[in-house]
Amino acid sequence: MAHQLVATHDPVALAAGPPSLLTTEGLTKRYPGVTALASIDFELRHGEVHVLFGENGAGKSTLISLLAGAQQPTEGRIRMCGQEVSFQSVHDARAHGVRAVFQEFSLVPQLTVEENMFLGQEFRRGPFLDKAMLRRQAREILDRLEFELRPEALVATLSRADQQMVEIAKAFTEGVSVLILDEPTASLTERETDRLFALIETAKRNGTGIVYITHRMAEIRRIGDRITVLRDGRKVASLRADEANDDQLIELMTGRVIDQIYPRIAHRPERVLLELDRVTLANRLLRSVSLNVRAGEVVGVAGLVGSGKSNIGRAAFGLEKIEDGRIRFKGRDVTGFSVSTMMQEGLFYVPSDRRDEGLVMMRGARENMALSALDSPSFARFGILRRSAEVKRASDLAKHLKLRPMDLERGVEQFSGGNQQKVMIAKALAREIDLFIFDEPTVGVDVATRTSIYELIGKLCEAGAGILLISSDLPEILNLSNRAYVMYRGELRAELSGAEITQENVLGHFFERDAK
Amino acid sequence: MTSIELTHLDRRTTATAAREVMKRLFVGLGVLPFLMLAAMITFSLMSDNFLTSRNLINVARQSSYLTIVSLGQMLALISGGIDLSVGTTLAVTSVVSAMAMVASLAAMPDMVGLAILIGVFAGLAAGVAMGAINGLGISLFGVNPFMMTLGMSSVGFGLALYLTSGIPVQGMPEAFGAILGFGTLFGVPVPIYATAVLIALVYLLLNWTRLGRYIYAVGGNIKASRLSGIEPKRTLFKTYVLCSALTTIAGLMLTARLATGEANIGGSMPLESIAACVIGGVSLSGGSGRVGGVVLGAVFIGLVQNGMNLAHVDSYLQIVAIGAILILAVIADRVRLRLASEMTN
Amino acid sequence: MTSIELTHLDRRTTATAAREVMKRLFVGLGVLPFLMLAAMITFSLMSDNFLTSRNLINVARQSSYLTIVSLGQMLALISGGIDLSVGTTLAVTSVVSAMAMVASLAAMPDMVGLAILIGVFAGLAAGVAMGAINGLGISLFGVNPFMMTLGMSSVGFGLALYLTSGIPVQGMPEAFGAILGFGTLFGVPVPIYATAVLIALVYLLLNWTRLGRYIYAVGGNIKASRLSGIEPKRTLFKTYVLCSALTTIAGLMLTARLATGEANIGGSMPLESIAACVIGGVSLSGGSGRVGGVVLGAVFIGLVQNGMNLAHVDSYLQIVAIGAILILAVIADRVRLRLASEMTN
Amino acid sequence: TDKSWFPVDVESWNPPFDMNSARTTVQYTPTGKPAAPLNICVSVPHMKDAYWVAVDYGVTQEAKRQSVQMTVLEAGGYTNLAKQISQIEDCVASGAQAVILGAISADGLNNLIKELSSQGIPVIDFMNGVTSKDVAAKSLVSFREMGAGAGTYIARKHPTGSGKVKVAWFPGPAGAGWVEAGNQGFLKAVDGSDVDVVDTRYGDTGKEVQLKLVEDALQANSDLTYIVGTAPTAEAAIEVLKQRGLTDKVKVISYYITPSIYEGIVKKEILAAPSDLAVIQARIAVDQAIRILEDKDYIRHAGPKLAVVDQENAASFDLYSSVAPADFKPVFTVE
Ligand SMILES: Nc1ncnc2c1ncn2[C@@H]1O[C@H](COP(=O)(O)OP(=O)(O)OP(=O)(O)O)[C@@H](O)[C@H]1O
Ligand SMILES: Nc1ncnc2c1ncn2[C@@H]1O[C@H](COP(=O)(O)OP(=O)(O)OP(=O)(O)O)[C@@H](O)[C@H]1O
Ligand SMILES: [Mg+2]
Ligand SMILES: [Mg+2]
Repeated sequence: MAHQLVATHDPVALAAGPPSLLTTEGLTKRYPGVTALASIDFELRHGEVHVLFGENGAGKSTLISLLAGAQQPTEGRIRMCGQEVSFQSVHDARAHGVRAVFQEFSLVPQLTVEENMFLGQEFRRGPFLDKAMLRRQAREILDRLEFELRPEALVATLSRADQQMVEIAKAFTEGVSVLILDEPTASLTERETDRLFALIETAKRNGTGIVYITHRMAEIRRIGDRITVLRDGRKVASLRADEANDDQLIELMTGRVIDQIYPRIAHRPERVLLELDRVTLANRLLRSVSLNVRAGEVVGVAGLVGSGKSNIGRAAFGLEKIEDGRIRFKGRDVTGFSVSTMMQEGLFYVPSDRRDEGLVMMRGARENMALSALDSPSFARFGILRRSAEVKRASDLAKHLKLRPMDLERGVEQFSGGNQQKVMIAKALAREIDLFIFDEPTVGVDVATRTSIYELIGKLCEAGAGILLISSDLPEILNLSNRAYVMYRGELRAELSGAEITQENVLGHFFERDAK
Repeated sequence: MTSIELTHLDRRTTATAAREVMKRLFVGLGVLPFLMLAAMITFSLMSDNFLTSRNLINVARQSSYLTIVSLGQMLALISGGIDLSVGTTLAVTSVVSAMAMVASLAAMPDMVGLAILIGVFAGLAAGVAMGAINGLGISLFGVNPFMMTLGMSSVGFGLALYLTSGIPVQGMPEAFGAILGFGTLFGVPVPIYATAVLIALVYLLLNWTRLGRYIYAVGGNIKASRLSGIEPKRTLFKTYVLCSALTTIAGLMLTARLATGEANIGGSMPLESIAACVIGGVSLSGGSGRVGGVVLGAVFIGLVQNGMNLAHVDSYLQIVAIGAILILAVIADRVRLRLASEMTN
Repeated sequence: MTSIELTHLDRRTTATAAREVMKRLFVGLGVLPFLMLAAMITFSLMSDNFLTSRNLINVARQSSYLTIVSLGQMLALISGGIDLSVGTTLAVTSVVSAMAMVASLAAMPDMVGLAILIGVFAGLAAGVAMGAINGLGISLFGVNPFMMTLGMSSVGFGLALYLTSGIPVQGMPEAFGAILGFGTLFGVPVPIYATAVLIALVYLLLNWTRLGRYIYAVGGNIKASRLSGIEPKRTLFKTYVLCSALTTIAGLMLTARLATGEANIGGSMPLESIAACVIGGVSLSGGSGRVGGVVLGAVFIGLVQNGMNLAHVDSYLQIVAIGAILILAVIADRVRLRLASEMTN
Repeated sequence: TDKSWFPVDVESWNPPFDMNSARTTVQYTPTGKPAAPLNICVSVPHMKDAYWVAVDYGVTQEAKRQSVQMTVLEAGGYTNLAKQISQIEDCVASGAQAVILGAISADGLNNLIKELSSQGIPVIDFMNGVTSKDVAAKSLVSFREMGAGAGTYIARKHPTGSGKVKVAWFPGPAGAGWVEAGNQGFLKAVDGSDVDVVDTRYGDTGKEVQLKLVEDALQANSDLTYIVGTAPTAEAAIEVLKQRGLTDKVKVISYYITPSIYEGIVKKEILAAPSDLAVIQARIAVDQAIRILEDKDYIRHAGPKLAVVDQENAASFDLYSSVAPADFKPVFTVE
């Protein structure tokens, strides 16, 4: 049934009109144990947005890493405007005007935003760097994107979302003929997303071809011209965006039907578990924030990038120095408690940046899942590990979250982005927890997995756990939360509950009051 | 005609099959066993005395000290650090234990056993104290391990010299050396047994205890381990204490062998132990490394040195050779990894 | 009554203000200037010969060699690597240049200038060759820098010994030493000028050239820099060549000063240069470090050694002291960073 | 250099192995070629400077002359005691019948020596000296005497009452056996004279290290009369003094001799240096080994008379009793 949809595939279509901007023939990439990509024929035309869609581990990032020269194909050919090309490095690809926003960023933490933006294409006067030019260009691009970033800020000090913006800004420099975006909006909010899409439109008009990877159906509909669906490294279909509907796409992607993404969660709010009482952080990234989370409910936290969402979770978990105010958990004052004690108390924070804070990349999935639970008797007695129990628990979790590939000993770095996310969430489930704080839990997670994560959240909630859901993905907040708080510049702007939680209401609080 | 072709075919296939098998072994086992084998063959061709049980036991005993120290070094490396003070720790242990024994023997000449015990404990205390200071500096004050241990190695050496005024400490009880240094059991030297036990213990620690898991985690990603409820400071502190403890044991065994307290031993230990770890597959950026590899690495170094001595290789040449061999070992391992990534269904 | 209170108030405020200023300076300038000052004061109290222009020039000249080598080391460290072969590079340079000079002087006794030139080039060639081999091993074969340079240091040392059999190479033209070694200009020794020039060049390289930027990038995140279209292999290769080039220059200057070619010099250089870098604020995990800090670090080490010698500090004690001071320097810097992070609003 | 080195006057201690027991001067002549082929192992701390190269020259020359098989092993430095032990073990394992030992540590090898002698492998202690009573023979002038040699040379020039002179003293790397021995000898020799040692600076025998120490010593003490120390110290000192125009003011003495030191003495840049006739010591050690293995009678504890080379006797001094010829390359195996 897939083949009927493949319109772009017959040679006649190709022969007609100008040679397409970029085509691949039988592109294949093998990693130890996995064939990430199996003989993909892909076509990108001038001025189109070609969406790559597929489950976690389907091979999307691999495909674009080949197109961008980050890795070399095991087999197959790449043509640009009919000419065969072989990219030995990103350097080569850039020379052909291929520019990519990578899922795992390509930023150097020790360098500033501007230095990162033009890394590999510095401006020079004679043999020396032209720093004035650099500053001007960087400013110009940032303004065009309307990203609130200081060009001289060190990337290391930026939150993941801020870094995402730098990564995007990096791609919007001159001389781009093929623009590749791998889940650029994963941790962005509407505002930045809108700007990005506007720029993509202008790029299209200038004839730039765009490869866009996303897990968000809404985005596909907004900007997609054509869609190529990948499954297990194979191309299952290539179709026009306007003749594809969500259910069809999801079916193509997963091979099964998913009726609804967001589960109905029966909130039964009980005793207050977590309570922040006029909390101000030493670094002033939160200022007198008060909120509470009850057992048996999902509480959302929305807000623009950099509004301090994450810091709420971090503060509750004992990661941030608190200058003023109290934090109570289960009625007990836990202000200034260490992470380990908070965990023993029954609170767990799942961070937003899996690479930086979530996972030990070079260790296996099993070790990562068990790591936070090793102090519980079910995993270790008197410091001696109970490895059989550990293996069992880990494989249960892996099955539950549909880890792909189902190999617990494989280094986490060898999993696809979304599957890494699954491993990180598994960590939270490995031990007894009463209050979960999820910070951007579905960053880079495919629809199917997304659904299962939402179901999981629902189950946890209905089982009586409290859940604080910090997210930049508004629909998530709207559909899952019983109550929602909106953050603005490190302050709590509003608390909404039940029916009040609508897009308008929330967005209304996102921006400056006096702005409207 | 056809038959010939057939045999041809056969040969080719068997040949390729064999190569395939070799390749798989190479990738699976790592490069060291093969280098070891190569060295064995080369040296046994160069000298008839090499492949004698006596010499091999000899090598094993000689390597035991480096092996133990390398185990300690491995812990430091896995935790994402390094210990440049292992050499000095050896020296301090040696000096302190010797002085303590001599002193307590003078105090009570008839209680040799007790004197030895006191000496051993004094040495252990001194050595572990150095580890504890390293640990404190690194975990509490967040001093970079390289600098902390480099500084401590200087401090310790100075103290050892100061204690002995540079002159070896003599007059230790014969028994000490007789047992720990030269004793044999079923023809196998005691140090080898000791080493075997320690290897087993470190293996258990790393693979079957929480602390071991934490050491890997902290070395792999300290932020992530903090967010997993681990307290990296504690883990790091314990790591350096353990590292020094192992080194100290090596120091005691060495002292027993030398029968004197020497401030001037262990100079080459830090770099040699790190080398042993690295060619044993330990990552200098932390988070990964296996006991087996390190042991092989240490023994390999010992084996090469011994072999070159037996083969009467010029000393100057030996210096060149050992360097070259270390580099080649690492290169070979890189090749192995490439093969591994190629060898995919 | 009130007036008194007022003055009280004033005093308090001025005091706090002063403290505030100190704090800002401390955070801004880094810890070294203060340590330097402290050392200066201490030593000038302990010995009247210390704070003489003559001795300070003396210190500056003595430190110039370590400074230059540390600059090279810094490049390696920023690129995320390390160079343990700087010591051997010094030795090789010294030996080769000396032998070349002596040989060519023997060949044409009347052309001293040419002989010197030949010697210098031979030395440079030999030293840079070592760097190139390091670079190749590290970039092309992906050998870990620690092992690569450790191995090379052994190889180089062996060769240097083989060339000289450990006996100093004598009979270099007086002129060479007279200029590069002992020459002065306006009362300031030539080596100091040379060092100043090299400092300036390295500063330019790191802050105003693309290569410099790339060295930081590769050291900061090699994967990211590859994804940004940089080719890390090239950058790394260049880095190690530059590192060895700097070291070689130091080697030539040292040879000129010693007036002999020595295989036994530079033993303490690797660790000392790394120490200078680290207390100068260079990160051992790569990606960050400034020229100014490194220079201060190197001079500080030289200053402390000189000061302790002039103050007749007992040798054993010196060994202890230098270690302790290094550690304290790093701790002080940690404290500074804490202050800094507090000071961000 | 081919001219035969014997007979030479040597001192012999009786009872042996005790530096304090009575010395008698005897003429030493080696035995003839051994009947059976012999295999001897020589272990030295390192081969990184002229002193030990001279030793190597001595043992290997003698081995060639007597056509015995020989392996020379160097441990790579005075911090590698464990390595020296391993090397000797290896050497014996590869079939050496006798071991000539230049010990890294005076006591650290006693166990090994006992073990070897119990296996019937004689150990000849040369150059550095060990405290073990199990050695078969000694052929050495201890570094204590070298230090003393340098010390007495100055002390004689400045007996008590002749006016104080200041000396800066650079014994070598702290903790090394020979350094501490030399230090004791030197200090003992000068005490009770008008020589006062105003500065004692340990440091590696790298010339650049010693250079620094000398410079600092000159800064610290404006009125030095003598700089006494290792060969690299003396070589470095010459350069510094030249540059500072102090050559006539400050005298330089090395406490052992090397080719460059000898040259310095001839050029009148260095005042004097004691020689322990390293080459002769080495040759005697080899001869002792041969005699023991052939069980002929031998002098159990011999050592050449210490000679002090100064600007007067330099010309007449037989250099090759103390250093290797300039063109000599270290030999590690003699077949
Ligand atoms: N470095 C690697 N080594 C081994 N296998 C890898 C490596 N990188 C990716 N893979 C495997 O290749 C397959 C495709 O990975 P890829 O990252 O392309 O998936 P993806 O479509 O981008 O998924 P996601 O939507 O989660 O990003 C996965 O099975 C993954 O496990
Ligand atoms: N370690 C840090 N150092 C300096 N600034 C930081 C750090 N972490 C976060 N910030 C900044 O603090 C502000 C709030 O960070 P936080 O991550 O809580 O915001 P957020 O609402 O979660 O935004 P995001 O969507 O990026 O997570 C942001 O401007 C961020 O750049
Ligand atoms: Mg991906
Ligand atoms: Mg966040």
